[in-house]
Amino acid sequence: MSDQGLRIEEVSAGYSGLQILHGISLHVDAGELVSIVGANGAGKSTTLRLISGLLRASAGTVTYAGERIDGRRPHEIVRRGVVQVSEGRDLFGPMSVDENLRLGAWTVRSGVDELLDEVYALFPALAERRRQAAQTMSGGQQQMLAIGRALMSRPKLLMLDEPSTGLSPKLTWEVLEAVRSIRDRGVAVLLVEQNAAQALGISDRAYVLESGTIVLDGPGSALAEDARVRKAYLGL
Amino acid sequence: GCGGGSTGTGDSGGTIKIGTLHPLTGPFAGDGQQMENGVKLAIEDINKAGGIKALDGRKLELAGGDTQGKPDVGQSEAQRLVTEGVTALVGTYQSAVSANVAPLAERNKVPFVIDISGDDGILSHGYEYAFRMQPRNSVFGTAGAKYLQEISKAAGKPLTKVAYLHESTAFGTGVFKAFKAEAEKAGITVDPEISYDAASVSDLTTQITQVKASGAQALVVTGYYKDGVLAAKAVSTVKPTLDAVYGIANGAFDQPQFPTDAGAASAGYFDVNYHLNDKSPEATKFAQAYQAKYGQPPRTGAALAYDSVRVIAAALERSKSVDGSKLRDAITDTDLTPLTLNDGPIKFDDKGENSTALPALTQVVEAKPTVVYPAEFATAKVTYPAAPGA
Amino acid sequence: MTFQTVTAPDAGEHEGTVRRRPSRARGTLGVLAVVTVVAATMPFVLPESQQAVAIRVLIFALMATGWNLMSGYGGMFSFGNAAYFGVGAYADVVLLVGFDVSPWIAMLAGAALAAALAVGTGYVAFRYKVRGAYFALATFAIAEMLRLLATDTTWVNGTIGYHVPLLQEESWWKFQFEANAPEYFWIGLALVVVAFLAVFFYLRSKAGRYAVAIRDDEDAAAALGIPVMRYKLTTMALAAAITAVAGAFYAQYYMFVDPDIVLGQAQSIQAIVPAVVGGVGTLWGPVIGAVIVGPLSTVTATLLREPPEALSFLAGRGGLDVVLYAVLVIVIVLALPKGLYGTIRQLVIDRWRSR
Amino acid sequence: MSSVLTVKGLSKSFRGIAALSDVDIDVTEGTVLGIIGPNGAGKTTFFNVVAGAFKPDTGSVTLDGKDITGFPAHKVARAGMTRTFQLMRPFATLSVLENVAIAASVGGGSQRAARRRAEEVVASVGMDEWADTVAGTLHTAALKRLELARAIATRPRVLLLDEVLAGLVPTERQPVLDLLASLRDEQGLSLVFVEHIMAAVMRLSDSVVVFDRGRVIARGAPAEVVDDPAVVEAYLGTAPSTGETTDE
Amino acid sequence: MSTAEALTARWRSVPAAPAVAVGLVFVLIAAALLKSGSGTITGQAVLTGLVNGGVYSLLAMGLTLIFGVLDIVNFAHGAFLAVALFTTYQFVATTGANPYVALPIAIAALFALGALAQWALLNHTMGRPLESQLLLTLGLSLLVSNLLLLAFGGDPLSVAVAGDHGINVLGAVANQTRLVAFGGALVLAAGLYLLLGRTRLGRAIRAVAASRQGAGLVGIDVRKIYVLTFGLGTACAGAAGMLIAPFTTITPTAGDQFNILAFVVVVMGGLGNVAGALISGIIVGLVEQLGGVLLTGQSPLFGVFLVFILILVARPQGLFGARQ
Ligand SMILES: Nc1ncnc2c1ncn2[C@@H]1O[C@H](COP(=O)(O)OP(=O)(O)OP(=O)(O)O)[C@@H](O)[C@H]1O
Ligand SMILES: Nc1ncnc2c1ncn2[C@@H]1O[C@H](COP(=O)(O)OP(=O)(O)OP(=O)(O)O)[C@@H](O)[C@H]1O
Ligand SMILES: [Mg+2]
Ligand SMILES: [Mg+2]
Repeated sequence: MSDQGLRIEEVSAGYSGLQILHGISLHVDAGELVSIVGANGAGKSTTLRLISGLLRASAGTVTYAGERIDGRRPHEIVRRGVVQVSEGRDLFGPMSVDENLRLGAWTVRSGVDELLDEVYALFPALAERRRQAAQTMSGGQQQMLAIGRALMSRPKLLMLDEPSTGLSPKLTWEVLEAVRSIRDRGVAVLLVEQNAAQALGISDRAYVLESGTIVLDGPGSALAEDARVRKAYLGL
Repeated sequence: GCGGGSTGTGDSGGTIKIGTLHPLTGPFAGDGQQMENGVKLAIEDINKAGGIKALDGRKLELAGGDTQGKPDVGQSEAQRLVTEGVTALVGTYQSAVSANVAPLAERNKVPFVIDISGDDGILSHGYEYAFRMQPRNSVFGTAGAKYLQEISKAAGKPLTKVAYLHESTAFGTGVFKAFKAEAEKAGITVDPEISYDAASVSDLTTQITQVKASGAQALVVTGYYKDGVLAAKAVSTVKPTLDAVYGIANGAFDQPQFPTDAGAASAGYFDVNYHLNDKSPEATKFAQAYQAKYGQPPRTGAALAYDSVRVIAAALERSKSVDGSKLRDAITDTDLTPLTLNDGPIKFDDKGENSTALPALTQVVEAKPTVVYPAEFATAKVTYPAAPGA
Repeated sequence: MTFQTVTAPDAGEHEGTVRRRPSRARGTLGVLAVVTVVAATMPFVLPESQQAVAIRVLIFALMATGWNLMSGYGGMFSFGNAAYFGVGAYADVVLLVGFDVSPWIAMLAGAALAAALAVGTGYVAFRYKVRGAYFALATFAIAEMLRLLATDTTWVNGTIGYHVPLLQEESWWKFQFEANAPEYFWIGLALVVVAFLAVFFYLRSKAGRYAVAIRDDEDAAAALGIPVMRYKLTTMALAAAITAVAGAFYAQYYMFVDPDIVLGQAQSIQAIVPAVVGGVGTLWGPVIGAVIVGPLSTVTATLLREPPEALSFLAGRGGLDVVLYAVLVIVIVLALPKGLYGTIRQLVIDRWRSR
Repeated sequence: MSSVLTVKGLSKSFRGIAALSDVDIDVTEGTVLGIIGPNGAGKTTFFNVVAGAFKPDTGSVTLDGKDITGFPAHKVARAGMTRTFQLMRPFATLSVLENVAIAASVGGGSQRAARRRAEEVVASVGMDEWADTVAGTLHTAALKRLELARAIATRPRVLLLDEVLAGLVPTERQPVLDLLASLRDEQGLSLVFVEHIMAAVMRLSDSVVVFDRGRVIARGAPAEVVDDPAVVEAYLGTAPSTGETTDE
Repeated sequence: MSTAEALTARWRSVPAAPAVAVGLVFVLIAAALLKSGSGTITGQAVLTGLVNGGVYSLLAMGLTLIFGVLDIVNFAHGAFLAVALFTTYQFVATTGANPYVALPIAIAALFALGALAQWALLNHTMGRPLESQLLLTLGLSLLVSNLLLLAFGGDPLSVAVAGDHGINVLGAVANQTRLVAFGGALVLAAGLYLLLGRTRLGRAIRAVAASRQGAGLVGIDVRKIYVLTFGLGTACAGAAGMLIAPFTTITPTAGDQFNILAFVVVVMGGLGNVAGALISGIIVGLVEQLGGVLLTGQSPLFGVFLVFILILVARPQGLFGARQ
């Protein structure tokens, strides 16, 4: 069961001689929605970048479906079904919505049109703007496009880095709803969110990251009740 | 300051270093390497013949420098060679480089024999240590005008109007001005004058069309190899009606590979240039030795470099000293028959110019540039008119 | 209105940051003094045949310092510093040969002229938002236009150029000494030191700090009230002046100036190479880079003047030394991502940090 | 009370598409104006035009009775209005203190004085421990504070804040809100801030303006505005609430 | 982001730029007519300008691709051109065949060379500032041209196309070989345009140009695309080299003279814009020739640089570049 999913063991990593993550371990099983919460600068994005191959671990192992993926380059990891929506979104700015989405299906050779229809069904706002260049869209639409693009590769594990930042309350809802429905289709999700309360509310399990170390983990609802978490991250 | 003056004299034993400065890399590497080979060959020949006899048979040794065709590099290399104790310098091909090396030689009191560099200005500063083997640009221009007028007259088709195409730096402009002055004296109008930038030019069709439209009877061209070939190709494309295409100090029209590169249309092209004396047995011997050693025929540049070393060696025999000022004095007394066409033995005037340097007129005959004028050096007859492509 | 310091559930949080010590002026100036004194002995230490190389190092250092100020600190990537270099060189010879002005005064005039040129062209470029690669190529085009202009202008002797007339005796006022005299080296060294100090103090001044801020983020700087245009131009002007001084020194040392030599693209490239090799955006980078790049071509040429046995079939074919030079340049770029000084400094910082 | 910033009939379009049309806004001295609106409504564009990054197509901007319409960015800042950026834009190679010192020195005065003021401001935003840290390596929360510190250091009369809270975990938001309140209450600064975190908008704003498609669709006291059906429809949404929409 | 941007840019927002350019060319033609007083000369200048401009475009297209996608100012492009010239020469010298037979060989050889350079050298400097790659390509250019010097010597060489002759085009003449090169430029431009716009590889290239990280995150092997793009750009130099070989003097430094003009063309056309490179190349060719008629004695390049600066002032992002 667990060797179907993602498993990080004792991983350390950082930037040019500066260690950020200190031997963290976590796992995401197939079909699970798992969140990572933590203060700004705790290393949440660093963890995701590490999994998606944008950053190399200095120690420890990352395995997916029983296979080592640390040290692999991003496109190889995407081919295994592990796809990240990054904090900066990394859209293809001058290209149209349609082209962005089709590029999302780079590793998928058949059934692209059906996938496209699915994504447009999920985000009708995108369907209205098929021809619009990504860079001329507003923040929220760009966020939807980034998620849609990731879905185009039929991910088995989707990683989202702060998908709701900068979105209007209405869109925040829509995005988190979408995340939940993605999980409901059997895609595992690893979610990083500032809105810890909301994130924990929809998560199966969650980890708390502090200064590059995992200090707590458990079911989302249980953590949401945890006094320390409530004080430190929910502002309660 | 310190030092400077004590160098160059060397000690009494060991070899005598001859410093060379040529563009061994960069766009002019082909010519530079030929000239370097000429120096090597000369040193070999002199050493084989027993070195400098007046100095107990001391041998010559080459101290090579690569100017890369850049004046400042040339000067740094010259400075290095001088401080390494060379007795004399030979070089440099490009006028700007020679102009940069000449004052350095002057300040260090090291004789500098310029094999090739045509710009009149180089020796106009009263330098005492610089000498030049080749005819300078104005000599080319004047001789060019004279020869052209003479051969056209002799053929019964005297010229009244010629077009002039030249590259736009001091070289092309200098030759052009001298030509124009002389031509106008002989009643020839020079019009149009068209200049181009040799470094960037990639086509001369428009310019040749201007020549065609002008109704000039002959086209005179001064430039380098690449643009010379471009001019020839443009002439064969545009087909202007001309009695002659006539190079002066042209880098292409007298070159052995020019007929190959420019094609059949190059037949009959003239060029006024320095040239190996094909009638001299020494020159023939030199050409054979060069061919044997380096696998290609020598260009005149190689012969000028060869002769430059001979000039220095002969002066060493006379000065019996490697001291710069004594050697310099000895060089002023040079009296040496060169491998190139000359109006008698090499003699330097008070400016250091080779006063007997004589441009020859070549014409492409049977796909080979051949000396056709002045008559005493000619190995073939002048064909005039020689309409291009005819 | 003070924040309680938040974020920190436990200590050790600041481990995850890069710290920057306020740079200590005394340290840098002390090092500079020592380096200068050591360098000043070079004329006595170096073999005479290497003096020309030493001068080349100084000229490289000046040019690279100017380029580095503009491109490294100012973020305005220039590919046309030959323009300023040439203006400096031409101002020198035109005033000296044409009007018998002392080269020292001509040097100042050239610096002023180059600064004016920089301000003029910079104003137009920035006014019309020419940036990045477009700006680099625009500077290049301006340098080329100056070269072509000089080539075609008989007033500055066209392609013939200028000779600095030889004097009978040495003269400080006329900036002429015996060939290979140590004075050339010392004057060059002094100019490098002055340029270094100029950059050093400029960077510590308000204007210099604004310039660096503008490089990092122009819009953010403007939003704080910094007149972006003014400080970009100030930086360019100072860089141009330094480059022009290099040009004037070049003219006095080599005694010959023509359009291709001082305004050609080779000079623009020569301004960049030492800075990149030494470390862009660092004070010492250009100087260290010049010390490496200056002798490099001479070293390779000497090494291969007599090709080794295995390569003797190449004898008489030029180019091997340049091949080696090129390989070395490539290796340096690959091995030292931030230039020599930048890379070493990075290593030191990393070590210091990991303690 | 007098108005410190008055914007009249402001319009701006990009390639024929209107990002702002005919916007009127008035900021009373010493108060906080909140701007909300859907993504792409034109909020950032409004800041860009008012603060001089773009020139308006039509309309006027008056600061403290002075017409600053079309002023370039640095003149707007010198006139007393400073903005922050939605995406943080530090001087990445400089330390936090240097970043702030540069801002502090803009008005004039010696570098030493600027540095002293920078130290004060850095301390006031709770960043003194980070003073020597290179800004390019800071994380989101620190960058947001730096952005704020730099703006404060210029001694503005009006601050334009673009989503200073976005990306901050809830615990980090509180001190920033406290600071903003104290700027208004203790220093009499006027603030205009764009924010999607409604709890903050409700808490801090004296009045609120709602943008949609480049137009102002509602304005008034915070409580009135959030009940406006048009605002709910366009911005707040009526998604099934788990009660946690607005944290705290 | 420029290649993608350029190709995706909405054309209706750009018509002012070509209009200005075309207007400029017409003014120049009129001036040349007045100055020379001869329709033949002006006609010849226009034809030569067009045809030469095609050559500049040929080179610039490869450069603009590399510049637009990889952000590399490739100074070795001229040296690569020289490699193509020598490849053609060597092929003709050994087989005696028609030089055009060497076209696929030159393209393949240069593709391999470019791909190798990117894979072995430049890939290791990606993400570093502009000057790093600039210096690397500068070193590469020195290396390549001096290796050629070692191998072939510095003497000029040539290849001839049998029966090359002038062809009359409305009273002006141009050599067959030059017209073929011009045609080659058009074909190459069309080919690149289709490749970038219509193929899977082209989409990947544009994606990498738009966002490297984004491309990696959708599963594109970014480094492979770098290698392919550099290879493609260099293959353009291969095609260019073969096509111009019949009318160029072949030396190790033969490419250098085109380098700078090619950069001017690239920037004028907008970084990464293939169609822009084609049109700008032709404008540069025309300005050079007409300028030569207008400013006799002046270097025609002066006019080219002047026009370049004017265009930058009017459109800082190049004639056909999209605004940032
Ligand atoms: N490129 C970088 N170079 C140096 N340090 C970095 C770099 N990127 C991030 N850091 C540092 O690494 C630490 C962790 O950053 P990370 O982005 O993983 O945090 P996070 O938990 O995602 O926080 P948030 O996104 O809320 O800022 C921070 O202290 C940050 O300053
Ligand atoms: N430089 C520009 N060029 C073209 N369109 C632009 C430009 N800047 C903004 N826009 C467009 O103007 C509209 C308003 O954008 P703006 O950034 O002001 O929205 P916003 O209200 O700040 O949204 P968000 O809450 O997502 O930040 C958007 O449709 C955007 O695409
Ligand atoms: Mg993060
Ligand atoms: Mg916004």
